[in-house]
Amino acid sequence: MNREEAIVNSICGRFPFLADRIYIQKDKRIFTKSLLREEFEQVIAYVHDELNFTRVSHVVGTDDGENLGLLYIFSGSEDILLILRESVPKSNPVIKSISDMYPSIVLHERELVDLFGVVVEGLPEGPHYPLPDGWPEGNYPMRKEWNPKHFNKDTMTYEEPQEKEVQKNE
Amino acid sequence: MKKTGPGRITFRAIKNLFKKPATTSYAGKGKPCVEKKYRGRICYDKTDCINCGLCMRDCPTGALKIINEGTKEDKKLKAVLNVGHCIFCCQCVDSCMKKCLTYSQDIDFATTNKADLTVEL
Amino acid sequence: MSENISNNNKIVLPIGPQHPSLDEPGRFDITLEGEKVVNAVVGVGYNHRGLEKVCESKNYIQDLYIIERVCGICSHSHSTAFCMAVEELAGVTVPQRAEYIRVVVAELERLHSHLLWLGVACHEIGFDTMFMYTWRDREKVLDVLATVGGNRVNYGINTIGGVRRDFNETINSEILKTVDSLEEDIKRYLEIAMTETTLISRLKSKGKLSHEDALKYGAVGPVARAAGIAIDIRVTEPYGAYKEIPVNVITDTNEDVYGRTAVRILEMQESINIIRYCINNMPEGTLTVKVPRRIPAGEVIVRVEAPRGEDIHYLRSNGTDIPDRVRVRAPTEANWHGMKHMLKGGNLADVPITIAAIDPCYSCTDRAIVISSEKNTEVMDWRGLRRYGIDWYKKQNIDLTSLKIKEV
Amino acid sequence: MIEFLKILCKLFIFPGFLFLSVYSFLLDFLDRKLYARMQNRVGPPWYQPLADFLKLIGKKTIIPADANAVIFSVMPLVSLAAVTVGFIYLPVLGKEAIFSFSGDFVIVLYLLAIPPLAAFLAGWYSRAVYSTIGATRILTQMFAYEVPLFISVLAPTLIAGTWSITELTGFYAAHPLYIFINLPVAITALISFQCKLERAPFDSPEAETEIVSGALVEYSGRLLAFFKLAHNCELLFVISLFSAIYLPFMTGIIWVDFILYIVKTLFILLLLILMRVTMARIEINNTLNFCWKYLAPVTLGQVILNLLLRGVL
Repeated sequence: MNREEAIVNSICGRFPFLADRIYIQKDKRIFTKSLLREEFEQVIAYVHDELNFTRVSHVVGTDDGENLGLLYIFSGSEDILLILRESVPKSNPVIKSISDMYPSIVLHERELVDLFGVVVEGLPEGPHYPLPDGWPEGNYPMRKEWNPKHFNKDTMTYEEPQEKEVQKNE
Repeated sequence: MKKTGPGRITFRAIKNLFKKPATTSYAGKGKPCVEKKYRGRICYDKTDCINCGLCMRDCPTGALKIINEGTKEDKKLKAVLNVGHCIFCCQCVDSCMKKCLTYSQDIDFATTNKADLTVEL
Repeated sequence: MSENISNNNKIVLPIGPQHPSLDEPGRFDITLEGEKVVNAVVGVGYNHRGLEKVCESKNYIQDLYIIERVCGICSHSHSTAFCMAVEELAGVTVPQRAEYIRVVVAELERLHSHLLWLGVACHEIGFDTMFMYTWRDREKVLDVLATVGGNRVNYGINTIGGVRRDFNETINSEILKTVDSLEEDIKRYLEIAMTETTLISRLKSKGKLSHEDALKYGAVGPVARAAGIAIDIRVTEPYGAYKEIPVNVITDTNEDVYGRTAVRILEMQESINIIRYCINNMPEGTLTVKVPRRIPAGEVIVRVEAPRGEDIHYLRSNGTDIPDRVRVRAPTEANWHGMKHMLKGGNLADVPITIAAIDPCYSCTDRAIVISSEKNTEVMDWRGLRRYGIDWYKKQNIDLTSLKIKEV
Repeated sequence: MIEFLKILCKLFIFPGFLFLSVYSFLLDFLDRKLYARMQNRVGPPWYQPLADFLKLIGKKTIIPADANAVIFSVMPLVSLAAVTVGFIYLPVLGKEAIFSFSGDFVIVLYLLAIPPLAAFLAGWYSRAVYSTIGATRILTQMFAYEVPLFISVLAPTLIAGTWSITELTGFYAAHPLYIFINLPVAITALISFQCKLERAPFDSPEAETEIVSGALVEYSGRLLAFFKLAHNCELLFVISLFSAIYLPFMTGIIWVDFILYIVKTLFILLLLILMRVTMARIEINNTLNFCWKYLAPVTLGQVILNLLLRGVL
C-alpha cells in the first residue's frame, strides 16, 4: 500500500461518507469530489491536526454553473498534494475562513471575495485584493457570466447590454 | 570562516578603470545590432498565401490581420500588423503552413504617433 | 503630515506604490518608532491584469503566450507548467530532447533571475558597484537566451507538445562558454558575499523567518530553503528531464537575508552543473509531438520549480479548444504571507532589502487590466499639478487634453 | 582702487566663487565618470553636471503648502553661502588664502557645520514624512562624525601651534616630515569627511532605496539646483581643506603650486570615490557605532601623542 492509499484510507476510516468521493488521480495527487460546507469543516480539522497537512498552497475558485467550486490544495511534510473541493451555491456563497489554522490562506481568500464574490466568515479586516478600492459592488470578474467587454473602465460601472437582446428578437 | 573586511572589490574597481566599459551609448548611434535568431517584426510574402487564417487564429493578441481585398478567386492579399499589440512570440510563423510568414531582425519601432504602429507588411 | 505623524512619535511611512526601492508597484505602510518598524501593512494588487479571465476566452496556443507573460523573469517556468498541464490532459509524452532543452532553458533562466536578484539586493543596500557587476554578467545569460529562444526574456521556446527551436553545435558551445565564464563570476560573488564586512552587516540577521514560521506561512523557494526546509520540486516531485538529472537541494540555516543570498548564489552554481550535464547528455530525437487542438475534459495540477520557488498551475478543460479555468499560483504569492512577520522589529534601513529578499514579483502575484485608481493617490495638489502640466505642454503646442485621464 | 578691484577679482573670480563653482562642477563630473568607469559603465559626458544644473534652474520650483516657505527657500542659499565664505580662508595658490587671520580655523570649522544643518532645517520644515526621517538622520549622523572630524582636524594644529590655516600650511610646508606623524588622523579625517559629505557608505541620510532622497525630497527647480551646487562646492571645500592640512607639499613657485593643488585634490577625490565604490551603505546606527568606537579613540590618541610631541619638539 503506498502513501497515497494510506492517506485515503485514514480519511475514509474517519469519515465514511467520503468513501466514494475521494480518489487518487495519479501519483501524489489526491482529489475529493464536492463537499458541503459542514463536511468540509469537519475534514479540514482532521487533515490539519492529524494528517499533518500543514501547508496550504492556494485555493482555486471555479465557476461550475449553479455552484462555485473551491479547491483547497494542501501539502505537508510529504510531497503529496491533497485537494479538498468545497461547493457552495452561487446564490448564497458563504464559507468559513480557515485562516486561523492556515495563516497563509488570507491573500487567497481575499481573492475569492473579490473575484468570485464569496463571503468568507472570519476573514481578518484588510485591504481589497487584487481589485482596486473603488471597484463597484456586485461585480465578480471571474464568474463566467461577467464579461469584461461590458465593463466601462472610465466610469467603473458594469453595463449589461440590453440592445443585444433586442437585436436578437428582431 | 574566512577573514572579513571592508572594501573587498577595490582592486577590481581600479582594474575596471583601464578596461573597456561593458555598456555602449545607444542614443543617436543608429539601430542596434541583434543576433540572427532574434525575433523581430514579422515579414509577409503573399505569393504562396492561401488565406487560411491559421496565423490570425493563433495570434494571442490579435495583432496580425490578413485582409483579402479581392474576390475569392482573384485574391488581393495584404497583411496588417499592429506592432503595438504584437508580442513577438512569432506563433504565426510557426502556424503558417505555406511558410509565408518569417521574422526579421527589425526591433526598433519607437514612435511618438500611435498610428505609426499599425504597419502594412 | 498630521495624519502621518501621530502623538506618540510613531510615523506611518508609505513605501510605494511608487518608490525607488520597488521595481513594481506595491504598497507597504510601515509604522515607525524612531528607526524601528513596529507594524507593517502589505498591500499588493496594483498589477492585476486579469490574465486568468483572458485565458478563458482564448485557445490553448494563445494562452501559452499569455501565461508566459505572467512574469517577465520566470516566464519559462510558467509556460513549462502550462505546457505540462495541457500535455498531461491530452495524454501525450513529450520527446526526450525537448525535455532536455526545456531544462537547459529553465536553468539559464534561473541563472539570469538569480543574477538579477543579486543586483537588486545590492542596490537596495546601496552597493551599486556590485549591482552593476551582476547585471553586466547577467547580460551574458540574456544573450545566450536570445540566441536560443529569440527574445531576451519571454523566450517562447515552449510549445504545447515540445519545444520550438533546436540546439545545435554552435549553440551548445556558446552555452558552455558562457557558463564557464559565469562560474568564475559566481565564485567571486560568493567570496565577496562571504568576506565584505559592509555587505554582511547589512544582510546578517535581517528579515528573520525561522524554520517554524517559514512552515507556518508556507514559504517556498530560496526563502524556505534558507530557513532549512529542503523543498525543491525538482527533487521532491521531479518533472520532465529532472527525473534523470542529479540535482542537489541547497539549504542554509541562517534563516535571514544572508542565508537567502548564499542559497541563491550556490543555486547558480548548481544550475551550471545541470546545464553542463544536459548539454553533454542530450538525447537525439524529434522536438515536438502532435497535440490535438481540442483537449479532453479533465483537471490537473502541475508543480514546477521556478527561480523564486514552487509554481503551481491548475488547469481544467471541458473538451473544447478553450480552457475552462486556469489558475496560476506564482511563487511570490506564497512568500508574501510571511512578509509582515519579517518586517516587524527590523530597522527602516532593512525594509527594502527584506522586501527584496523574497525576490518579489508583483506581476506574478497579481497575474494581472490595470485599472487606474487615481482616487487613492495622496498627492497634495494633484489636480493643480496636472493642470499645470497640461498648460505647460499647451505652450509647447502639444495638446494633452485629448488624452482621457480621469479627473479626481 | 586697483587694490580693491584685485580683492574683488580674487573674491569672485579666482580663486573665489567662479573658480569654486567651475572646479566643483569638474570634480562632480570626475566623481561621476570615475564612479561609472569603476563600475564598468560609460558614464556621463563632461558637461553633464552643468547641464543638470541649468536644467534644474529652468524648472518650476514647487513649494509644498505645508512647508515653511521662508526657511524652505532660504536654506539652499545659506548652504551655498557658508561654503563660499569658508572657501575664502583656504589656500589654493601656494599657501596663501584670500583672507586669513589668526583664528580662521575656528571660523572654517563652524562654516563646515552649516551645510548639513541647512539641509536638516530644509528637510524638517518641508513637513513631509521622508524628509523628516532624512533630517533626523542628518542630525544623527552629525553627532557621529562631528567629534572625530573636529579633533582630527585640530590635532595637527597642536604641533604647529597656530589656529590659522595659512600659517598651519606654511608650518607643515616647511617641515614636510611632520606630516607623517599626523597620518592616523589623516585617515580618520578622510573617513569623517566622507561621512560629512553623505556619500556612500555613509549615505543613509539620503538613502535612495529607503527614504527616496531624504531631506531634500520636496525640493525642485532652482532651489534644488542651489542645493546641488552647494553640495558640489562642499565637496571641493572639504577636499581643499584636507589638502591644506594633511598634504601641504609645495614648491614656492605659484603655478607649480597650483598644479600641485589640482593633483592633490584629484588624488583625494580618487580616495573618496574608492570608498564610495567599494562599500555597501552602512545603517545609521552602525555609523554611530563606527564613528564613536573606532574614529574617536584614534583621534584622541593622536591628540595625546601630539601634545607629548609638542613638548619634545
